[in-house]
Amino acid sequence: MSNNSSHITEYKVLGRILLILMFFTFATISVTSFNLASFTVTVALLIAGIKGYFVLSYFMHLKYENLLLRILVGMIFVLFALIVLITFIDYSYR
Amino acid sequence: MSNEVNKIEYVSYLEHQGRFKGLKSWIFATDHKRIALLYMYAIAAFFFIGALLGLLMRFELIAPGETIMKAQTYNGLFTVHGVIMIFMVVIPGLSAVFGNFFLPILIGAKDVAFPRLNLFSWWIFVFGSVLAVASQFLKSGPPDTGWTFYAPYSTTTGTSVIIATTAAFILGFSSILTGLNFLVTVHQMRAPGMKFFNMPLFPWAIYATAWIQLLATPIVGITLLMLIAERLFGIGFFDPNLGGDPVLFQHLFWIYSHPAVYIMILPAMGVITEIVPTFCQRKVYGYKAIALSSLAIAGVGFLVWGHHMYTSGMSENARWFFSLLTFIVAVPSAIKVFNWISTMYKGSIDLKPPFLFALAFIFLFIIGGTTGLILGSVATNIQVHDTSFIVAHFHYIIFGGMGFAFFAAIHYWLPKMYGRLYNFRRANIACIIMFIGFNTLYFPQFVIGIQGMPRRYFDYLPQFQTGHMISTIGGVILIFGLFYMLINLIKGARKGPKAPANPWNGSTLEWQIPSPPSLENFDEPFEVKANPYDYK
Amino acid sequence: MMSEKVTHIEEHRDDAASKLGMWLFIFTELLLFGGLFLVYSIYRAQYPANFHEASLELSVTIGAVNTIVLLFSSMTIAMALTAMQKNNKKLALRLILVTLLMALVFLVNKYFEWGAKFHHGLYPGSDLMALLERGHLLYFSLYFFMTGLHAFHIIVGMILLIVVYFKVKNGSIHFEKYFLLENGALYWHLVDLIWIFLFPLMYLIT
Amino acid sequence: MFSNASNFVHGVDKAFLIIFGISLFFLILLTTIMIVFVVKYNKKRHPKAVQIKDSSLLEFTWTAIPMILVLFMFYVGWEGFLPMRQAPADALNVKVIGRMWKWTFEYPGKKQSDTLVLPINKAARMELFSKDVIHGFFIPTFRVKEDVVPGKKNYTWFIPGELGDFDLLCSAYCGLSHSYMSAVVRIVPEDVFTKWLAKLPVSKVDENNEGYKLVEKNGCFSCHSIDGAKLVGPTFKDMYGSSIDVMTNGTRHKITVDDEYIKNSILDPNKDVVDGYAPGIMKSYTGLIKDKDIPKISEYFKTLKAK
Ligand code: HEA
Ligand code: HEA
Ligand code: HEC
Ligand code: CUA
Ligand SMILES: [Cu+2]
Repeated sequence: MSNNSSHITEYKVLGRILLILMFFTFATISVTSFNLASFTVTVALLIAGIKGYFVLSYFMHLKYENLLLRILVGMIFVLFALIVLITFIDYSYR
Repeated sequence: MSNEVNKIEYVSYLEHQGRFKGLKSWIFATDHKRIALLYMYAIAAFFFIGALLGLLMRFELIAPGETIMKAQTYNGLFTVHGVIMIFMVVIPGLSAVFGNFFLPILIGAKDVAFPRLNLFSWWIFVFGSVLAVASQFLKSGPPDTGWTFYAPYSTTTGTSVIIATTAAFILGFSSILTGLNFLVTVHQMRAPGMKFFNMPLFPWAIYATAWIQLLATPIVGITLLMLIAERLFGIGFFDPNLGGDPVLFQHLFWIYSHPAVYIMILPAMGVITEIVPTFCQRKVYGYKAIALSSLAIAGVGFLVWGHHMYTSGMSENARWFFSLLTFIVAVPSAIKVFNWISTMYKGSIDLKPPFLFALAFIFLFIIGGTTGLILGSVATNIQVHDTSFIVAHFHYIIFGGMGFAFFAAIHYWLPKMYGRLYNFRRANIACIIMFIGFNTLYFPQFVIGIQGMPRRYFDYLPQFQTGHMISTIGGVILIFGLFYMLINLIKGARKGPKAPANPWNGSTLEWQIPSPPSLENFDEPFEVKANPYDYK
Repeated sequence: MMSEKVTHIEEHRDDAASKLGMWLFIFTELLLFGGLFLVYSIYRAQYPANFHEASLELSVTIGAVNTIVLLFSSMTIAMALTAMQKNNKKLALRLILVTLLMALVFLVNKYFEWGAKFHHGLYPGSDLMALLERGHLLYFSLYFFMTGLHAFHIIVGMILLIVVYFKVKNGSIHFEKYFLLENGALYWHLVDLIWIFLFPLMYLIT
Repeated sequence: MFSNASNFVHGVDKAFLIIFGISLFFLILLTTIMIVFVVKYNKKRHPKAVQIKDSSLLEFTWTAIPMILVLFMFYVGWEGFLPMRQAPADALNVKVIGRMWKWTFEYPGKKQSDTLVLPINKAARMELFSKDVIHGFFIPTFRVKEDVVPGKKNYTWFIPGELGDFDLLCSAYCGLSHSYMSAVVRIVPEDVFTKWLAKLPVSKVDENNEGYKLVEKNGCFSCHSIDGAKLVGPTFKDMYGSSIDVMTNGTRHKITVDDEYIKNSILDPNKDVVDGYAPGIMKSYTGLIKDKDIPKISEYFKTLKAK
């Protein structure tokens, strides 16, 4: 009857996700304390991206949502990335 | 009562008795049709105010020198004129009025997904609008920045910029909520069995528009918030004195405001796409091409904002990039025009008022659109940027495009909305007068623009006087047409002859239900057809 | 296949619709912050050295603690949803409370962090701010604005969760109809998500 | 065919002609087709509509042709624009200073002029500076326009090709007297230019006075004169110590100009508004001028009193 074919995420899974997230948090802190020059931003953002992926997929149940919504969420990030990139076409060539 | 369970008696939404009576039954209505009318009345009122300000500007410009007002007043006028017209008239315009009324009907739903949110959006809209109009009368004087609020002028001028930007922020919120509501409606409320490609094209246009509303508006929201914070707390973002970068403001502003112009025009194109087939008695030509071109415009439209900034000192690479994309986004518009005209081929054309307005729309839109190409090309933009050529371009495409589409829509759907007909001959005459007035008003501005008449000029060099004078005369003609049309419409809506359910022999879903519709639109079950233009 | 008859008034598809609505709303929030991240990245690219120096003013420890607090609260609210789905009302209520508590901890931390800055005369519009180098000035402007806006979202999220708490308590959210809790949780995760990006960008600049 | 007012006219006007040409072609073509259809397939003459199937080939054609045309138009526009960003290295450098609502042109050697005088047929490079808000450096006849953005370096250049006077306008909206922010561009033969430049006096400013520096830096002189002329705001000459009428919340009263009043006028100019002037024109300088600097300005105003 109810059409949200709800997936129930077990407590255990959630707990494990938290551990992963914590691990990555410490990873960023320790990575950025070394000086990897211009790579640090990239690494920091990459790690933040991975963390974001876990939050979106498990905490926000995106993994179990329909394909459409998953595509839409992806598109938002792509759109934002495009906007930033295009703005940089101006700023990096001045 | 008990033996009437299966037989629902027809009561039009205009007469339906809900929880409230009188005025309250309107301003607290959650019925999408009543909300649509609420929007229409509010927008018409603001349109009237905005247009009056426009006319005052025209009288000021009839001759060089100070004619009827001071420079400061003039600067306030075009700002408030721009803010009212953009944020309060054309951005909500078609989607909030006709989208609200006909989107649910055309997809076979009884209302939008969140009726109460819908009402809430209207209230926010009214609140924001009142604030915007109030900024005109506050002690520190009307805001004088232009509707673009460019920093650092806007962060330093002494006028009530904060109120105006707050108003724009609130209006943006209303726009987001409307867009959100329509998106969910289209995704969740389609009649069972109706697929996306079984929807008529007006819902498609509204759907594409709603995406822009949802995704672009937050950016201007945050930009205006930053501006407000800069003025209130001296947080530096855009004012070079506080460390900021004024050009970045322009980027952020246009990241929203360019897509916003497609918020204005997409529903207008949707309306035309409904009207043309009906009065040609043909199925629309190139259904898929039109549907997909709406999405293409919405998508690519996000990436061309920089064409408003060619002279701002952007890098050369950015200039060619934006120019190229601007030209590419013009193509889907061209596709639509070609499909409309092909729909007329071998049709059986009935020159009723909605169709006449639609023809005027196509003509004016071509002029507005192709002058957009002049602007999109970097070399020519250098000459006409910030001149009255721009003013002419966007009045052609906004007023000539979206405005005439609005008029077409009201003439098309008024019989359904009020259940009455207006006088066709008078409506046609009004259309012709407005068409003439419109061209007289704005065409000269192209000419003086190329010759170098800057915009936002309170006073000007004598060589531009002829152009300005013709233009003002055109404004007066236009007003006569507008009033003539308005009176005819009001008379029709109140006392006109009763309209049948399907006065135009139309083939979309809304003509299958009585005029005016009942509260829940569909009292009788209907069958979903594969082709949305097959309901007859 | 096209001829399903549509009977009068279809049943309300509340939950699916409101979940989609919530997601769309989250999109707008993401782009709202997106605008700020854009400004941030432009200025950071222009004044990398200044941004690095200025970021040293912030305590990585406080930032890290707050990150963990938020991550933890994100988990507890997700668990509250699981509890609700399993019809364990009592546990759900407790977990919501824990989440709220974590939110409070976050805010208190933030309060001390901001307070220390104010104490040193570092706040928007202060004389000290005006003397700073351009890049420093921009960094702190962004810092106050972004974390301020984020804190505002925390407060909104808390209000939302308090409402949800009472709705669970009085039974209007129950194990067959819990989309309000689900939406509240979604919003809370959004707040967390934004912080995940704010933290390295504000605190860990080299 | 094209005027020779500057070296850009050719490229720009060519782009105009080509784009207008294509536009006009489509406008006339499509309008004619529309009218023909409306007449030919009118209900009376053509009572039964004929349904026609969509054709992918047709859709493809009218996507491809405009696509080619727009790419062509883009190219023409870009070609006309490109030289505008390629200033030759030996160009004459002129610093253009835009401030509310006046243009000043500074030639090498700190020589300032209100008229932009340039030698014919010689490349001139304009370094654009703004003292306050964004202005637009616009010479219509030359097809030259570039924004003057505060806090950013920007430039434009051109080679004037005709003798005479031309209008220089401010194209970017910059407040009250935006429409009066114009200047004259005078193109003269090379020898005339050299003589003129030699005679142009080096700008002399009372550079030692602290107060003067502040007033100059904040652009007060665009609205206030020191010679008694009434510009946008009242003159500073003889202002200090005089007694004037001001409006406060709509009521008129007399006030003596002293240190306190000057401080208020700078930080909250719209509270007491000098009679005869509109409120909202002068902005508050809170945050821009520091409190401790205001007495210096007062001191400077004292020096403007007639002895
Ligand atoms: C409804 C609103 C609307 C719409 C739809 C458009 C549509 C377009 N606009 Fe316009 N524009 C505005 C509203 C709008 N504009 C406003 C308000 C401003 C000024 C803002 C301000 O500064 O205050 C502005 C300013 C503006 C500028 C900046 C000018 C400047 O300040 O320097 C530019 C530059 O590229 C531009 C370009 C275009 C283009 C290329 C299109 C295209 O989408 C047009 C596409 C349409 C067609 C091309 C016509 C149909 C096609 C044919 C007839 C077939 C033939 C065509 C081909 C062969 C391609 N517009
Ligand atoms: C929807 C958009 C819209 C519309 C319809 C109009 C309509 C008009 N505008 Fe427009 N205008 C803008 C949007 C619009 N404008 C914007 C965005 C700007 C830029 C601002 C800026 O620079 O910041 C601008 C700027 C602008 C300028 C340039 C100012 C300058 O740069 O110096 C001028 C000058 O002539 C002008 C004049 C007019 C005139 C005479 C009308 C007339 O067409 C109006 C005549 C109509 C009437 C008087 C109608 C009376 C009303 C009724 C009878 C009610 C009917 C209601 C219903 C049927 C619903 N406008
Ligand atoms: C945009 C134009 C403008 C600028 C720039 C401007 N002023 Fe004014 N000023 C005015 C106007 C108009 C008035 C009269 C109305 C009023 O009192 O607000 C005025 C009034 C004053 C008065 C009171 C004059 C009197 O006769 O009593 C003082 C003092 C003053 N300004 C100082 C300054 C200083 C110092 C600056 C620069 C830091 C400055 N102004 C910049 C427009 C300007
Ligand atoms: Cu200076 Cu307009
Ligand atoms: Cu645009």
